[in-house]
Amino acid sequence: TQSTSTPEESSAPEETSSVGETTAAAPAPFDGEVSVAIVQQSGQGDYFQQYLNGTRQQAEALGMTLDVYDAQGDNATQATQLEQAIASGVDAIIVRHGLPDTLCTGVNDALEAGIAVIIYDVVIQECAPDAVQTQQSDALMASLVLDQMLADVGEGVDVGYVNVAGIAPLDRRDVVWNEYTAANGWNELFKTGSFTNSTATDTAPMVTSAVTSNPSVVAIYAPYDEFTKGTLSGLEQVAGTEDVLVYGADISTADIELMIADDSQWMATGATDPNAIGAAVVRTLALHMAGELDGMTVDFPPVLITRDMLLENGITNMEDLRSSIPELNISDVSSADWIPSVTF
Amino acid sequence: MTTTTDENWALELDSITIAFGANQVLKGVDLKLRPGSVTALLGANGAGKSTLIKVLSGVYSAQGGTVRVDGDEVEIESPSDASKHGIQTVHQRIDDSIVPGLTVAENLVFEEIARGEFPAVSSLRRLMPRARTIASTLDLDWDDSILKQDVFHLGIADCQLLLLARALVHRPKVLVLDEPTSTLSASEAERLFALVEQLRDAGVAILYVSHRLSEIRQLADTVVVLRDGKVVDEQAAPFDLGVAIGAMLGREALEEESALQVQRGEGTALSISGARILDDSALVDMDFRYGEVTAIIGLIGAGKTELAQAVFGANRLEAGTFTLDGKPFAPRHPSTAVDAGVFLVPEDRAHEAMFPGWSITRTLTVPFLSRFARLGVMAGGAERAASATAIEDFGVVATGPNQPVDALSGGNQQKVVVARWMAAGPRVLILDEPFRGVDIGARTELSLKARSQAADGACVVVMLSDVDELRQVADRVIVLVEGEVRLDAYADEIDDDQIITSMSEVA
Amino acid sequence: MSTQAEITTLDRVRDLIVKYGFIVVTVALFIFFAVTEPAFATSASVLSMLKYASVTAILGLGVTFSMVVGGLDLSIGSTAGLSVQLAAMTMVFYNLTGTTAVSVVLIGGVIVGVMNAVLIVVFKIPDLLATLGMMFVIQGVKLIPVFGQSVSSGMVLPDGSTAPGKFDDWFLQIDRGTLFGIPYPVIIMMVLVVASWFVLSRTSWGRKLYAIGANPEAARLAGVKVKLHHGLAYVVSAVFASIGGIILVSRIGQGDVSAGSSSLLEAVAVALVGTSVLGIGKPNAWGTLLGALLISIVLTGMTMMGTQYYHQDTAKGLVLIVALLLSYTVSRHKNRYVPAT
Amino acid sequence: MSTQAEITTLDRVRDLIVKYGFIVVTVALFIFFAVTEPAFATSASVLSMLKYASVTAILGLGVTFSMVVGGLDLSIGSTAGLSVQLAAMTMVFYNLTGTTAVSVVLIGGVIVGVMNAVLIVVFKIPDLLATLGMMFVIQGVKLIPVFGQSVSSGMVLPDGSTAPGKFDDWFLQIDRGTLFGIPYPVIIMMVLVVASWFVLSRTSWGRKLYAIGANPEAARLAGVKVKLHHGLAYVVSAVFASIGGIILVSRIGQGDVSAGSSSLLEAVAVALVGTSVLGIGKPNAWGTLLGALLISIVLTGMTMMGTQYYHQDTAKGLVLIVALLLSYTVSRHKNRYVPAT
Ligand SMILES: Nc1ncnc2c1ncn2[C@@H]1O[C@H](COP(=O)(O)OP(=O)(O)OP(=O)(O)O)[C@@H](O)[C@H]1O
Ligand SMILES: Nc1ncnc2c1ncn2[C@@H]1O[C@H](COP(=O)(O)OP(=O)(O)OP(=O)(O)O)[C@@H](O)[C@H]1O
Ligand SMILES: [Mg+2]
Ligand SMILES: [Mg+2]
Repeated sequence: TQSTSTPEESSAPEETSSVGETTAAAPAPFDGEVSVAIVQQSGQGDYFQQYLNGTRQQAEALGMTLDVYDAQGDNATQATQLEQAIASGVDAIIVRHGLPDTLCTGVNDALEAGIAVIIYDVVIQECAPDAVQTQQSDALMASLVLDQMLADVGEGVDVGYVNVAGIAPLDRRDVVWNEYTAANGWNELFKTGSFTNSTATDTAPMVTSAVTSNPSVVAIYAPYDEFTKGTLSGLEQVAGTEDVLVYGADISTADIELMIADDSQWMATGATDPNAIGAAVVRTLALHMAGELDGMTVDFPPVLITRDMLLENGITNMEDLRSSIPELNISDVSSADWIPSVTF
Repeated sequence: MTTTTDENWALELDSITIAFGANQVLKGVDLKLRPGSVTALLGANGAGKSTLIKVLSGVYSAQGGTVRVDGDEVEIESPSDASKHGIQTVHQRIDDSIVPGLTVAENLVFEEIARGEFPAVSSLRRLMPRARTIASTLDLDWDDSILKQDVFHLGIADCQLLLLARALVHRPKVLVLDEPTSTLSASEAERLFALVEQLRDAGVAILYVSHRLSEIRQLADTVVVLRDGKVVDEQAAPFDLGVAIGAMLGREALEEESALQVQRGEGTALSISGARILDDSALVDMDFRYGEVTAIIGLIGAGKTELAQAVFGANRLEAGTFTLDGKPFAPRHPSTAVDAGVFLVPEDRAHEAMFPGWSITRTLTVPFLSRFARLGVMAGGAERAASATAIEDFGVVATGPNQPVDALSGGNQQKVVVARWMAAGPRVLILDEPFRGVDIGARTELSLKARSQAADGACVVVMLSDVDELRQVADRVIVLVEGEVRLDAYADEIDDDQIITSMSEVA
Repeated sequence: MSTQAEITTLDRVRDLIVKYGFIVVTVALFIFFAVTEPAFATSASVLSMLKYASVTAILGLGVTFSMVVGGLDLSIGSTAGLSVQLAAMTMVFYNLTGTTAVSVVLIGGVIVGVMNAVLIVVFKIPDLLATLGMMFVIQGVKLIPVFGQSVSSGMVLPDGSTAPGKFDDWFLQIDRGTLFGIPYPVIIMMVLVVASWFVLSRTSWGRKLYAIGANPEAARLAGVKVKLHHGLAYVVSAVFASIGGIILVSRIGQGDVSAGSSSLLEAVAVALVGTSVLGIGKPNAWGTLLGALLISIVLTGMTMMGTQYYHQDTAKGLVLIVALLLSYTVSRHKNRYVPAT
Repeated sequence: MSTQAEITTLDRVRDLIVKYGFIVVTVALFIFFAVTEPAFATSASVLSMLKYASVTAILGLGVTFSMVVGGLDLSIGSTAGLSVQLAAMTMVFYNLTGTTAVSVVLIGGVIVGVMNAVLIVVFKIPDLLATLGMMFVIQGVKLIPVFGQSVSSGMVLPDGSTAPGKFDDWFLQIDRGTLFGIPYPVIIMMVLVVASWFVLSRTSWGRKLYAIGANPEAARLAGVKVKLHHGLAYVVSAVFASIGGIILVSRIGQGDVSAGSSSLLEAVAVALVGTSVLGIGKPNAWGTLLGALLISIVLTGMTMMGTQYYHQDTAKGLVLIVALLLSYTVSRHKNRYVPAT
C-alpha cells in the first residue's frame, strides 16, 4: 500500500498547514510502522475532501500509512468496504459517517480482529462500546446559529426550514430546531429540501416555490451548506425576498464567498473546520492506540461564524478564517507531547 | 357439425371479409380447395392475396365469413389454431418468419418449440435430430456446422428453403405458399415444384400464390383470380390465362413480350475491367452502353448484387476498375455514384429502400434533397409536386403523396422505389431484381419505363434470374455464372434455351 | 380508394386526441395548481418555472438529436457537469474572462461529441454502450483537474497559492439577467427549441438525420453519408449539453462537483415523452419542450402545496405514465399497423 | 455452401478473439492488482469482491432478461430500493419475521413486474418509457409509508410511539452468513447465474424469449404468445431486483432511503457489457456475471491503491470502453447479423 506522501495520492489540495514540534519520543506502536484505513460513507464535496485532507496530513505527520475506502454515498458499499479494510489487515480503522446498523457488525468484527476502531459521527456506542466515538457537536452547532437568528429576527415570526429527515447529523440539528421553534413561537410555514447527489441544484427550485407561496417568512434555517446554497439561489429567483435572512451550517471557501457577497442573505453559520476535525480524529486514534486516551468519546466543538465578522476581518477564504479564529484548529484537542499536531 | 356438400373439400372459405380501419381489403371471398390438387391464386399487387392467406393462417382473424376444414366449421384465431387444423403456411416475407440470433437448427424446429411440442428443457444437441429430419424433407444438404450456425449466415434463398421445409415436415392437410419462388433460383424452384407435385399426389390441398405464369401453367389444377378483395375468375385446367390476366388487371392482357423492339445503343457509358466479383471467381470485363437495356441474368449467388453494389459504391470488389464516359470511376460511397448519375434500385426494397412509416413523397426525395432545398431549407411545395408527378407517371395506386409507403402493396412499393431513381434522370441505372413480388401489370409498366429511359439515352442495367422477365425488358443479355461472364449477346440473336443452358453450366 | 380516404380521416380524428391529449394534461395541471395555489400563476413564478425547465429542456433537445438518428446519448448529464467544472476552472484557476470560459466549454462539448461519434460510427460500438462508457469516464475525468472539489474563488490550490480569479459578473448574468423581464435561460431555451425544430423538420439535414434513424442501410443506399451525420448528431447533442452546463454553472455561481448528474434521467424522460406528444411518434423539439414544461409545472405546483420531495417523484412518474397511456393506448392502432406485402 | 463454410471458419477465428479478449482484460487486471497490492489476492478480499459483485450481478441478470426480449428495464434500481423499504417496514414497523419480510419483498417484486408488463404489452408503451415512468413512481412511492425516513429499530413514529420491531438475526445472516466459508450472497448470485443461463439457452422458454427480442413478428407467426412471455420477462426482471434488494437491506441492516438508486446504471452497464463478452453478441447470463466481476475487481483494486473516488469512475468507464472496443471493433462483422427490424 502506498503511503500518503506519494504525489498522486495527495492530489487533494493541501491547505497550507504547519506541523507542530514534538517534545517527546513516540510510544508503541508509533515507534514502528502503523497502517490505518478510513472507511468513509462519501468523499464527494468540499467538506469531505477537506476532512480527508486533514486526516491525511495528520496521519502523515504521525508516519502512518493511510488507505481510503470511499462508498460514494452508498451504504451497502460502505459495509462491504469495511470488510475489505479488515481483510487488508490494517492496524486501525477510521469509520466516518454511515448508518449505525450497517456498520455495527463490521466494527465489532474489526475489534475482534484486534484492530483499533475510531468512529466519527455514527451513533454506535451501545452496539460497539469498544470503539472510540467522536463527533462534532451538532446540537451546539445548531443552537449557536439559532441563538444568533433569535437575536436577529426575534420571537413569534414566520420562518422557513430546509432539511430532510433520516440523516444522523441533520436529525440531531432537527431536534434543536424544533426546540427553538417551540420555545420562541416561531411559525414554520414550510419545510422543504431535497437530499440528492446534486442537493444544492435540486433544492433551489423547491425553495423558490415554497417562498413564492409563503412570502411572509423573514428567516430560513438551512442546517447543511448544500441546503444553504440551494436556499440562496432559490431566493434569488423570487423578487421581494431580498431581506429574508438565511442561517446555515458548515463552512468552506466556497461558502465564505457566498456569505461575503454583496447583500448576501446568509447571516450566520455554525461550523467546524473539516481539516481540523479530520486531523483531530487521527490524533484521538493515536492516543487511543498508545493507550493514553481517557474515555471513549471525544466531541469537537463548533464555532459561530457571522457575515459581519467575516466582513470586518476581510476574510475571503478558509486560511483567513483560521488565522482569525484559531479555535477552529482545535489543535489542543487530543494532543500530546509526542504528537506533532497539524494546524491549518 | 358437418355440412352437406356434394364433394368433400379440404378447405372451404365462405364470404371472408376483413378490413383494416375503413380499408375493406377482403370483400367476401369464397374459395374451395380440393384435396390432392393445386389451386393457384392470381391477383394484382394489393388484390388481397397475402391478407387472405394471413386470415387462413390465423395471423389476422376474419371479421366475417366462415372457414371449414374437411367440412367442419373451425375458428382460426391464432397461428397455432391453423396448424392444429393442418393448415401450414409459408408467408411471402421471409424476414417475418426467420429468427436471427437463433441457430439454423433452432429455426427449423421453431414452430414446434413455439407450440411446446418440445420438452421444456432441451439442449441444442437434443434439437439436432429433429432439425436434420426437417432439413431432409427438402433434402437440403446441410451438415451440422451449418445447422449450428446463426441463421443470419444463410442466404435469402436458403432462408426460403428453411421455411418451406418447416412447413412441409408437418404433412399438412392444406399447404399455403405465398410467392415461394420469388427468391429461388431455377434449380431450387424445380426442386420445390417436384415436392409440391409429390405432396399433391399424397392428397394435400395446396394454395399457391405466384406472379409467374410459367409456374402456374406447370403446377396448377385450378386458377382463382382475386381482384380488389373479391374472386373475379375461376378456371379449371386447361386455362385461358389471357382471360385470367384480363380479369386480374381489369383490362386486356398486354402485348406479347416478343413484340419487343430490340434497340442497339452506342457509346460506352460504363466499362468494368479486371473485376473479381465473388471471392475466387476469375476476372471479368464488361461494357454497358447508352441507349439500351442490358440484362445480367444468373442464378442466386451468381454475384449480381455484388456487382451492382460495387458499381454503386455500396461495397468494394477484391479487384477491378470502372470507367464512366472514359474517365476513371471509383465510387467510395453511394453518394459519389449518385452525384455521377449512377443509380441503383436495390434488391430488397423493405431493408434497402424503404423507411418505416415514411410517406411516398419523403421516400422519393431522400437521395436528391439538395434539389428540393434552398440553402438547406426544404421547399415543401416543389417536393410534393415532384412526388405527385411521379405517382402519376408510374401509376402508383395510393391515396396520395402522403400515404406511408409501407401501407402500399408490394408492386406499388416497388414502383415508388423505382420511380425515385428514374424520375431523377440517371446516366446509368441499375435495377437489382426489380420484378420481385411484382404483378404482371406493374412488371410491364416498369419494363416499359426502363426501355423508354434507355430510348431517351440512359444506360439501363437489370439484374434478373428469370428468362420471361428478361424477354420483356432486355435488349442485350449477359449471363453471369459464379461471378463470371458466360454469354454476352443481343436478345434477338439468341433463344431462351441458349440462355438457360449457359446459365446452368458450371466451370 | 375512397375506403383509404376514410382511413386517413379516421386517423386524423385519432391524431387529434393523441396530439392534444398530452397538452390537455399539461394545461389541466397548470389550471389546477393556479386555482389551488394563488401564488402559482403569478408571472414571477411562471418565469421561474420556465427558467427551471430551461436546463432540462436544453439537455432534452440534445438527447432528442441523438434519438433522431436512432441512438440515445447517456453522456449528456456528465457532459453538462464537465462544462460546469471547465467554466469554473477557466475563470477561477486561470483568471480568464467569461467569454473565454464559454468558448472553452463549447469546445469541450465538441470534443466530447466527437469522441462519442468516433466510438459509435468508427468503432461500431452501439450508441447506448458507447455513451454509457463515456458517461462514467467524463464523470471521473471532470473532477481530476479540480481535485474533486467545488471550484470557488479564493480557494487554495495544491501549491498553497490562492486561486487568482473569480466568476465574471457578465457570466453570472447568463442565468440571472433578463431581457424585457424574460430571463436569458428562457430565451436561450426558446431559441434552441425553435432552431432544433427548424433544423429537424424543415431542412435537408434534418431529413437525413431522420432517415438514418428510420433505416440506416436504406439511407446509405440513397447516398446519405450515414456515418458523418450520425456522428454530427452526437456533436450537436454534446454541444447542447454544454450550453445547459453553462446555464447551470452561472446559476450555482461556482463549480459544483455534483451538478448535472441528476439531469440525465430527467432529460431522457422529457425527450422520450416528447416523442409521444403532438402525435408525431418520433423525437421532436416541441415535444421535448412540452415534456420539460410539464415536469417543471408538476414540481413547482407540488412544492407550493407543501408536499414532501418524495411525493414529487411519484407525481412525476404518474404524470409521465398517464401522458404515455393517453398517447400510446389511444393511438395504439397506428402502432399495430403491420404492412403486408 | 462452400463459401458459407469458409465464412464460419473465419468467424470462429474472430470469435476466439472476441470471446477471450474480454476475459483477458479481466484476468490481466486481476493479476495486475494482485501483484501491486499484496492484500488484493487474499481469499478474504477475493470473497468480499465477489460479495460486492453479487448485487450488481443479480440486478444485471434482471436487466438481461428484459434485454433478451428486446427491451430494457430502467425500474430495476428503484425496485431494489423498494424491497429495502418493504423488508425494513415489515420487520421494524409490524414486528414480523424475516421470512415474512422476504415473502413480502418478493410479492412486491412480482407486483412491480406485472405493472411493467401491463404498461408494456397491454398498453403498448415502449419498454424504455414504461419502465422509466415506473422508476420515478416507485422511487416516490417507496418513501411514503416510511415518511421519507430510513427505517431503523427503535425509531420514533409520527404518532410519537416507538417502532416495535427489529431486524431478524436470521435475516441479517442473508448477507453476513457463509456456507463452507462462502458468503450466501455469492452463492445466491451463482445459483441465479446458472439458473438464468440454463433457462435462457437450454429451454424452450428461453428460445421463445430470444425470438421475441430478435423478431417478434416471426415469433407471433410461429404461434408464440408474444405478449405473455414479453411480460413474464419483466416479472422475472423485477423479482431479480427484489432479490438484490433483500441482500442490500440485509447488508445495510436498516431501511435506507437511497439504497438501490446507484445500482441502476451499473446493472445496465454490466448487462450491456455482458452482451459483448464470450462473443455471444446477445444478452446472456455469464456475460453479465463477468461484467459485474470486472467492475468489482477494478473498484476494489483501485480503492486498495488508495486512488480518489473520481479516478474510479474514470477507470470504470475506460475499462468498459476498452472491453467494448475489443468486442465490437474486432468482431465488427458480427453486427451485420443483427436483425434489421
Ligand atoms: N395490416 C394492414 N393494415 C392496413 N392495410 C393493409 C394491411 N395489410 C395489407 N393492407 C392493405 O391491403 C391490401 C392488400 O394487401 P396484400 O398484401 O394482401 O396484397 P397482395 O395481393 O398480397 O399484393 P402483392 O402481390 O404485392 O403481395 C393493400 O392495399 C394493403 O395496403
Ligand atoms: N442476405 C444474405 N445474407 C447472407 N448471404 C447472402 C445474402 N444474400 C445473398 N447472399 C449470398 O451472397 C452470394 C451472392 O449473393 P447475390 O445476392 O449477389 O447473388 P445474386 O447473383 O445477386 O442472386 P440474387 O440477387 O438472386 O440473390 C450468394 O452466395 C448468396 O447466397
Ligand atoms: Mg402478397
Ligand atoms: Mg442479388
